[in-house]
Amino acid sequence: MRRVAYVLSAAGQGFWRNPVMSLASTFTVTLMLLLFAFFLTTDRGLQAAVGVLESKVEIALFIDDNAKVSEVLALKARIEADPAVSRVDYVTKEQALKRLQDIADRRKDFVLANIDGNPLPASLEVKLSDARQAKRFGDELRAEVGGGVIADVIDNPQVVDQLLTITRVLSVGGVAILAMMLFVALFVIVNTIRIAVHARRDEIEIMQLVGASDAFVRWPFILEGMLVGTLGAVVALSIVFAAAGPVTGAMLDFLVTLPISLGPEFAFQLAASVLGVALLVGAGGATLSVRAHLAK
Amino acid sequence: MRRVAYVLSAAGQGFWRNPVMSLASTFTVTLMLLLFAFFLTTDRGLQAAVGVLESKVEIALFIDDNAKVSEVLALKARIEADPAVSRVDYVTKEQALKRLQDIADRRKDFVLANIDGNPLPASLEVKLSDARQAKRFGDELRAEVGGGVIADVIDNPQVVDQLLTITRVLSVGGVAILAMMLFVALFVIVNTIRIAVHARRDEIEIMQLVGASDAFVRWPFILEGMLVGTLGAVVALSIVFAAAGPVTGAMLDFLVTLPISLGPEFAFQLAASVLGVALLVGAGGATLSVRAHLAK
Amino acid sequence: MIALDDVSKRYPNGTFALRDVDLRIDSGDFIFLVGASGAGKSTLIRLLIREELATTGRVVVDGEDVGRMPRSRVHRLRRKVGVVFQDFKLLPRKTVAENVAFALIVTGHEGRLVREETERALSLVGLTARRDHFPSQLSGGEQQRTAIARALVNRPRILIADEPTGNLDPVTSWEIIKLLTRINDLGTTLVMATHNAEIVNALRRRVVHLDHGMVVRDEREGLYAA
Amino acid sequence: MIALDDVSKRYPNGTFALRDVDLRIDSGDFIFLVGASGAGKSTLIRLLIREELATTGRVVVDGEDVGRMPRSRVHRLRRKVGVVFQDFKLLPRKTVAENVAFALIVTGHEGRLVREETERALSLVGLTARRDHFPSQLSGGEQQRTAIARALVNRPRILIADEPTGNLDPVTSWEIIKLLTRINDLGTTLVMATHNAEIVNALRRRVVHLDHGMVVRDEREGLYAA
Ligand SMILES: Nc1ncnc2c1ncn2[C@@H]1O[C@H](COP(=O)(O)OP(=O)(O)OP(=O)(O)O)[C@@H](O)[C@H]1O
Ligand SMILES: Nc1ncnc2c1ncn2[C@@H]1O[C@H](COP(=O)(O)OP(=O)(O)OP(=O)(O)O)[C@@H](O)[C@H]1O
Ligand SMILES: [Mg+2]
Ligand SMILES: [Mg+2]
Repeated sequence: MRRVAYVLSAAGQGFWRNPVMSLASTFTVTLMLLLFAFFLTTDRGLQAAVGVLESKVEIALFIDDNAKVSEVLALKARIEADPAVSRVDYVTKEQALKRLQDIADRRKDFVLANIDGNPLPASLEVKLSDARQAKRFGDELRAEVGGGVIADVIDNPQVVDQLLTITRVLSVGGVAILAMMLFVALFVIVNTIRIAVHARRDEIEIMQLVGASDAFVRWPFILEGMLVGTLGAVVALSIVFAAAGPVTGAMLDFLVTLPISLGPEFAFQLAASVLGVALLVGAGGATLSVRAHLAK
Repeated sequence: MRRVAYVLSAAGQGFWRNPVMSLASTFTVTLMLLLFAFFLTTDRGLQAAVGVLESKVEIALFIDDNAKVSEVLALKARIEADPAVSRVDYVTKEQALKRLQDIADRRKDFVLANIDGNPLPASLEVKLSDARQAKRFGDELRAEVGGGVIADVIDNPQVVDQLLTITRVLSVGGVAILAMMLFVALFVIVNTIRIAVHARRDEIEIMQLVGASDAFVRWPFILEGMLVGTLGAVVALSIVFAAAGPVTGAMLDFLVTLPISLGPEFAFQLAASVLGVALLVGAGGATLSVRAHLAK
Repeated sequence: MIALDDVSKRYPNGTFALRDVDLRIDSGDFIFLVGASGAGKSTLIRLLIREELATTGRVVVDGEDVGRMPRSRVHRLRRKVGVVFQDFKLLPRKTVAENVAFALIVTGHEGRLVREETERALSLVGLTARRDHFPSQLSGGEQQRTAIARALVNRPRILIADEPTGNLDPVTSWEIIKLLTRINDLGTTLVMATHNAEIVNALRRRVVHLDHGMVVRDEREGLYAA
Repeated sequence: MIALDDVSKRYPNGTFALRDVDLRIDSGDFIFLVGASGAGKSTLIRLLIREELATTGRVVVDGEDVGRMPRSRVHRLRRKVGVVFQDFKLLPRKTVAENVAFALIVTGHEGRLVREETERALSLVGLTARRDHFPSQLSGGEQQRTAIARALVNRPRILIADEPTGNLDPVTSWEIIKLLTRINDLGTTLVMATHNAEIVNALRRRVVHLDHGMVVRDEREGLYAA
């Protein structure tokens, strides 16, 4: 017990009796954690945006006029069972004609001549949950064209392709940036603590000369590193949560067509990961640097 | 002359006789500069992508069948004079019909009945250089509908709206991130150098006690800071330029629909800004921290 | 208790600080280490607590071969040996009392005992009034006395003092020497490197004289100079 | 040359280090500052070079009021005064030669002159062989001699030495004292804080005795103790 009390008070002393160094380290840690939180949040936001965009990917299956209702329903059930599919809608011949007329009414470049009967086929409109499966899915069904049920398969047009390219870049890029940021943040924090410990190598040496074991020397430094990490995390999270409200508001105004918002569950995850990273890196950085001095 | 030689050699000594500290600082500076270069490049890339995407924004004006050729040409000239417009194409009635037939051939959901004559109007297709002007521009022309020349104004559909939202977010966000990164990078570098100088406050004090003027104490530290900055910049730029080839290749593979590449001019700008930032911050950080110790 | 067998020490930069030193110090001995500046006194002391390793030869302290000892046992050796360092080696961010208490805390002592023993050691060297000063707030002699208090606070079996009176006035010096003599009388082995001829000549204890790293004289009841 | 008028020094933590000190030192004087550990000798020296400011009273060095001097002139004062600090204050990342040369370089000297004067000072204190060592590679006495060499290398008009022989053997001590006496004979004002009674008694110069921050004795041709 007393031992623990000693280690804690020694860590506190180390921090407070060297305020310039400790506060500079804490500030650096805060900034790196802010960056980390920022990218974690952006990455989540991007993933959500990618989800929204990808859910718009659609494939249309035209149904042979001679297909039986039971065949169509079986096809629908089969498609619905595919894990890449999020939703299937049946569009009757009448609905299709109505749509065409609506389009023609809105766009002057299509003029419908008098139509005898209904030349349009019925269709199944498939929304995919995973846009990257679109090609595989379309190809599979296209193989069935002419089999008596599916008359044709139409993929979404090229604009969606562009959307997908962008979202894919964003999401892969987001993960890459996140990984890079994580590495940079960790490294900078470790480096900062290493410099701070290095500046106190004389102290470490004296402690050893007076008979302190390695563990005895190491623990106060490790705790001090964790203290720096924790303080940094607390400051960073305070800033993040204070800024969250206004920023989300501004984003929602801005992103009317892509309404994304991250819930309280994410806030908790964010706080936990920032704190976890801070503690781990604070303790790890201090351990590494003290060890380097102890080994000698 | 000798004075300069002394300052230079003292700066070099300060760096090399304290290698752990100097290398840790240099490494931190390198990482922050890498981040800075990365965001500068990303920001440029995003701006280019936004340009590409925005150039796709189009507005179609349908021409009244009774309009005179001179009126149409006057309208075209007027539109071309608008600074938001990048290009105007005249599409004749025949070209429009041909297009409709092409679409009908590709899409089974449009069936063209026998057409008597050509019901399609001629049109002007306007490409905007500044997509944010699309609404203003469209509204202005829409006010002229029914005036004998313009039969109707059609904006691009909602998919382009989404594209625009994304690109706008990316470009505003890019600038915001760039500013934030710059701040963080500068601050971390200043902090690192401050810690390194703080660790040597005893040296500064001794120099002063032996009769060194403030300037005499300050200059070697400032130069040492610049040395750290320069080394960091050189390492960071080496990494950036070594990685540039492969990364650009991968990006081009990936971004087939958005071919963006940054030229040698940008490489020069990048190198200049990274080096400039490094020198400024190295010198500034050292000056600030030495001054803090001198003032006492 | 302490034995050096044919010990030489060459520092990495090439300086020979000790050459073929043979020395045997029995439990309870009181020995003065004398010699000109740079003769190797501090180096010899560093070898005893493995602050440095001998280049050749064997250093034995309390039955253990100091050079062959695994790193993980070094701190135990150092706890048995109280050292007053020539440059004091005080922890700059701990107060006088904390510096002294530190030597007790590292050995696992706690609470009241630490406080009591610390106060006892501080009053022995006359520093009770300075207990809450930081080293930078002490005079040279006060720093030296803090180092002395730390070295003896945990009643080590071996006490080594490297020039412990260099910053003390004669009166205080004599008080410290009387204190060390008393501690030696109670059985503690004492090694003291010093330039203080007056003290050496007055006490007439064993004198080991180093010159350029070699033992040139080893006398019972010796004088500072031959 | 040096005048203290009714000077008191109270450190921020409340310790009174000097009380109502009046002292006048003429150009070319040689004065010993004696007194027990903690009496205020080093504090008095710190006031002379404005390492600390007097709490009350006036300190005049070479005609200038040290306490009122603008910060930008302090370095000029310090160049006129060579100081051997009690804790040496060597630059850890400069070699012996570089440490000594530093005192010349700050005054704007350059090149060959710096090298020659540095070697002269090093040979005066007997450290030529150690010129390329770093302070951490020196014995205590060698560090002290480096500090002495640095203090006298630019032939200052005032030389202040705080316990300059604390880590030196008697022979080396006497050589240093003879050196300082010679320098004083050439006109340099000399202030030396010391605990070395033998030297004070042998030289019989002016002795200023401090006790708890007060001047209790000021004798021409004095002895270490009254
Ligand atoms: N920075 C400081 N803050 C607080 N008290 C101090 C400070 N420096 C010195 N003191 C106190 O002032 C008193 C005088 O100190 P000073 O160093 O002048 O003594 P000294 O005569 O040089 O002693 P010694 O012979 O031991 O070197 C001492 O009691 C010391 O504790
Ligand atoms: N770390 C080191 N690296 C290189 N040489 C060293 C080192 N430490 C000491 N020396 C050299 O070894 C020699 C002996 O040094 P030591 O400190 O043992 O002398 P000493 O007898 O204690 O002298 P003093 O009385 O001046 O303290 C000296 O010449 C010194 O220059
Ligand atoms: Mg020694
Ligand atoms: Mg003193």
